[in-house]
Amino acid sequence: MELKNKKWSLDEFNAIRAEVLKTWPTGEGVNFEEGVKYQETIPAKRHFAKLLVKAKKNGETLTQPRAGVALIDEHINLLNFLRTEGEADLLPSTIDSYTRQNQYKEAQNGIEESLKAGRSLLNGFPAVNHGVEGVRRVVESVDGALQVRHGTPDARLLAEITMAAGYTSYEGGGISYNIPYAKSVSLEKTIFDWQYCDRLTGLYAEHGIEINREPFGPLTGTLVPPSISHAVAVIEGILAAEQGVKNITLGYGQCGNLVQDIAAIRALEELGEEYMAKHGYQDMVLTTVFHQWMGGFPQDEAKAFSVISWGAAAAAFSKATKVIVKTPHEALGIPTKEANAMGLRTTKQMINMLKDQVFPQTKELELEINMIKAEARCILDKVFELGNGDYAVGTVRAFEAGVLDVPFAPSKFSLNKILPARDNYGAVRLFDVGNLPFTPDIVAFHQDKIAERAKAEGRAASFQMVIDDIYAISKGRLVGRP
Amino acid sequence: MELKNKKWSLDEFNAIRAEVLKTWPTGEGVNFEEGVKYQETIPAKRHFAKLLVKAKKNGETLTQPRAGVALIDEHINLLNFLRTEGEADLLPSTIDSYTRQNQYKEAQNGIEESLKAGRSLLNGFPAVNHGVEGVRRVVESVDGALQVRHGTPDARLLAEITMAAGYTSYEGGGISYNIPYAKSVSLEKTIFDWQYCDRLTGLYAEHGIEINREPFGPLTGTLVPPSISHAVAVIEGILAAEQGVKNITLGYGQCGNLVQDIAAIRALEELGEEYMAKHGYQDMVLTTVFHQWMGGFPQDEAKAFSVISWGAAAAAFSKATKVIVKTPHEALGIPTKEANAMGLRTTKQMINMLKDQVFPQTKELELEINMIKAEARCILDKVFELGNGDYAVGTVRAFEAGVLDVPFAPSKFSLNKILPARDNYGAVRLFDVGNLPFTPDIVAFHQDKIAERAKAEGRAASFQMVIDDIYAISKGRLVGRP
Amino acid sequence: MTNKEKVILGVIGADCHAVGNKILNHALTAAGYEVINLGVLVPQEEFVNAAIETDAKAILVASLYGHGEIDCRGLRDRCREAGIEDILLYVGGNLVVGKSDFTEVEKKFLAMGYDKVYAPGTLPEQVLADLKEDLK
Amino acid sequence: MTNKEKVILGVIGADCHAVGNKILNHALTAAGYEVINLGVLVPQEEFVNAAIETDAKAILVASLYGHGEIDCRGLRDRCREAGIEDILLYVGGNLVVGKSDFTEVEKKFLAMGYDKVYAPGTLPEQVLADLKEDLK
Repeated sequence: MELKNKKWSLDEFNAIRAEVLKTWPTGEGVNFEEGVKYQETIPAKRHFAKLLVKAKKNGETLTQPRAGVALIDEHINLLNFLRTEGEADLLPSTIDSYTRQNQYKEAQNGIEESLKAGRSLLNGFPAVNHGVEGVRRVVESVDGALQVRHGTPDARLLAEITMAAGYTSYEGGGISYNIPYAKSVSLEKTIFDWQYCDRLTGLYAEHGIEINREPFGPLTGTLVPPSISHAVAVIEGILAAEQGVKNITLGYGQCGNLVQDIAAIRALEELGEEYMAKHGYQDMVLTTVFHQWMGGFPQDEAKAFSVISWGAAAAAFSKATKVIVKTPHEALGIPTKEANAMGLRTTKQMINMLKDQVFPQTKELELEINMIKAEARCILDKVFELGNGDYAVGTVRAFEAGVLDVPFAPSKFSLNKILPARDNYGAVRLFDVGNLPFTPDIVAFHQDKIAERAKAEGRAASFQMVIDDIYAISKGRLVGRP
Repeated sequence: MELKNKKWSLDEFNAIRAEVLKTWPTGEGVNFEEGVKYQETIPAKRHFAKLLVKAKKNGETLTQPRAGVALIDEHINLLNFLRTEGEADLLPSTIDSYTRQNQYKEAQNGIEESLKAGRSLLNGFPAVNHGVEGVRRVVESVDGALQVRHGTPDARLLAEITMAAGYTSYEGGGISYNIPYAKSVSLEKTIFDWQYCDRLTGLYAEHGIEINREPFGPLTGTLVPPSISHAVAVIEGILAAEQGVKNITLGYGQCGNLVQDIAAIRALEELGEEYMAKHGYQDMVLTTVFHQWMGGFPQDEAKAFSVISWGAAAAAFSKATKVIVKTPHEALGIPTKEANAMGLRTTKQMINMLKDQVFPQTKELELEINMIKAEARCILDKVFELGNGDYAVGTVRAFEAGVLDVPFAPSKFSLNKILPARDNYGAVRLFDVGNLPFTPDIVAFHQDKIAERAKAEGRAASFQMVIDDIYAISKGRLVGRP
Repeated sequence: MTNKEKVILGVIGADCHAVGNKILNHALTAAGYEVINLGVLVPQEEFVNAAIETDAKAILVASLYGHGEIDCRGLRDRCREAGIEDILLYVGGNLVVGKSDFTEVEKKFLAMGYDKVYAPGTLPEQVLADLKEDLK
Repeated sequence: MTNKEKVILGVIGADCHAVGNKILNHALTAAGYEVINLGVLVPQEEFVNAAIETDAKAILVASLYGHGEIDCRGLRDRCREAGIEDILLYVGGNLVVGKSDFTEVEKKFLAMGYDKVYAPGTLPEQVLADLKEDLK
């Protein structure tokens, strides 16, 4: 295997596919042609990719929760509850952590223990273990469009099973499901394995089946500057497009400063369109997803509702195509379905109250959009250069060089040299840009912003400032003041 | 009695005072000189007027609930709970509806029935019945600054008792506690009776005791265009200042469109300063209060939290000096203390998350500020003219002529000729300006805005559109689309 | 003179919430009733007197401020004493202080002699439909 | 060579939440401990092996993803078998799926042989204080 950003031949794909389908017994249940036929029967109102296209056209922001439990019937009940009681526009199946590590035996154990305990002992839905037939029971019993949401570095078998079973959207990517979700899996391997998933999606597209793909925007969800996650999102979009994916949703996790958050979604869409056009990927649809606050939440539910509402407001003003919703139990672990539905309804109310309002196009907003785009272009163009014109190769080299660097990543392949902190107005900036290939004026912009805050607080920027920022929201602030 | 906007002589005041104190037995317990001495002992941290001045200086937005129950000990517990569990910065004593109508006998009955029932059968604290001694128990047992909040057309005895008992803020005004709170009490009478309250406050000021006065901003709380409530607020501010009040908080009730709401608070402060200066009232402090959504709430608590959060966000961005907080039980009647505390904490979290953020000064915002000020000036200057240079006299004539007109007012002294509705972006406009003395370009501005919406909805503006707007928020929207 | 059926509308007691009153007035009028709208701050005797004077078929009582329990008690007796014991009595709004189980509230007000009891947030359409049914 | 006391730090099981781990690493180091940070995705045997190799005084286990109940069970036994049965075992995070009564959760994990059990949202200061006390 030689990693290249080049569409796989069908032979290459099929050779690997034979291996993939053998990695767990349920792989035998996958039949691509039959999967295509089944996908053709999914009606538009339950079709994730089509609902996104429609929402984009109408300027709507759709709501989507996270949710998944071990057993099929419970999972069906959970999702239908979120649809009816939570008024969710889009539904997920969040996959359990064992499946994410391809530990299907442990997942099986979790299923059995859950059966015994009478409650889910897994933190998600083990779709691989349930196989095509089991997963289809979900597709057929749930009144809504379904997406697989996970965090799986090697998600090939999961993709085969869930797409054949009728799922019309699949989250993840070779960078975004490695750096925040793995410790020592190489980027070469995960990018390669995700080319598989994209090629599979592309294969469905060749057969007339549009399946939505969504790189995971927020990465570590902790003070990630927009330009970094945007660079990753655009690269993963390009890698997917090269393999034939036609319906892509780029994502971003709320930072908390309203102007920066609105700017981020606008910049993300514009950067996506720009780079897709630049590299000749044109017959596709790009949409955006805004993730409500991914960092630590206040334990108090009343305060959590405020954080959720603020995320909903930013999502609505940014005109993102969809918003991923948090719950008032966020700080306390995996939420009950009731709490999940409450987060959804809080969000829906806010989106509806704001849908007719327009956030003014101000010079502050324009500046943020331009900064994010300029920074992201620095990174993207350097990645392209490092790869000698190949984003896949360039990405591996860029992470080695720290040209791409994600704060607080568990992966040893992220250099972890950059340090983010909030500026005096709560926008996320970098007080150490590490090896990011920024121009001197961009570096100066960040330094000035951090210096302004440090001066206001009468202390130097330090790791303690970062820690203060990480705990700030859960302690009821945005900026972690001393 | 001849109504004039002129400071009462002490003799005039004392003559009426003798009568006022006789209207209920507890009036005998009022001793002004002793009240002044007692007020001198109120520490700064429990002093409403001083806390407002400090908050204004620091650019903070303080939180305040509504709350009141029939019995003293229960009332004390309630307020302390809201202070500790709700983190309220300022505390209220909301007065029951019988006291508001001077039905002290019915209030006494309510106290006795509450004692029997073991729960409050009154919707507020009957301060007159409890007398100076009883009310002082509240002042001494509650760890916070206290304000009387009510809706009492004739609030003279209530003012005497609560100010002597140590309350440092008093809500109401001759217009704002008549038009939305009475049916057939004349404006001459209520303005005169509120001159008494203002003169009393002024008398305390002459003795070195600063007591905050707050005209009731939201009026009927239902689609009131900012310029109308601002005109009333400025007039009541002037009437209070003339009687010697030195610390005034002007109020506004959230309309729901963020730009209009921010503009409204800025315009309110600027108009207040402008007219106070114009008429020579200078040695005083003006602050502002933002009321979270006063209209119908969604019954669902999750959605109610969203409405509360949106009000908190608008309050924070507007930099109002304080915000009056709603509760997740709003649609269901008077809230439990727990729900009240939750509304407060939701609001506090939002204010803290936004305190470092600045809403950009855009041309849209500037336009709204200028429109509100231009409209309010049309009304204010016409009121002054109608009164031959006297705002008190002018106000009575202005309501007769519909120059001042409050939508959905129960009072027969409001002409009820204007009809408000939202424009296509959710801002409150007038589709019928009635007899408001607006210039032709202002009238055209409103007509254009309403026409834009009517066109977008494919229907003519009508009372049905107004009804749709009134129910919209409780049904999960801002604009009541067909 | 019209032959429209007449209904009495008002907000009882020391309550001055006018918005719902104005909307209901509009909706009832649009539906063809002749509405005698007493507005806000209406004592019990005023409801009864208006009903007698106009020969109304129904009294629609609203109470939004939580004192409904005290204010509404005895209205049926007063109607009986005045010789209009069969008149329809509807009541709605925030009838008690505090968030309560509506079934309990409904039971209590039905026992007081009201024919229909409405929860907070009831839309005019519901009242119109009930009125049409009950006046058949 | 330092004479600092050594502690093992890691996120157990299939869990890859790294932020708290990095903060705790920073806080423990700043407080004078030598931290052997195993990072995320750490199996039980790796905790035990690291403790034996470095002669650590404590193992600090985090579990943020709700599988704690399955992942953490048996770690004390494994320590016993490896001859380090007296080592301090702390555990914290979102230990179970769903919002639970923390007292119940604590009881369960204490019964599994952990010396300290931390609720979600515990700050590093608390852990440092306990460690200082327990290592006296």
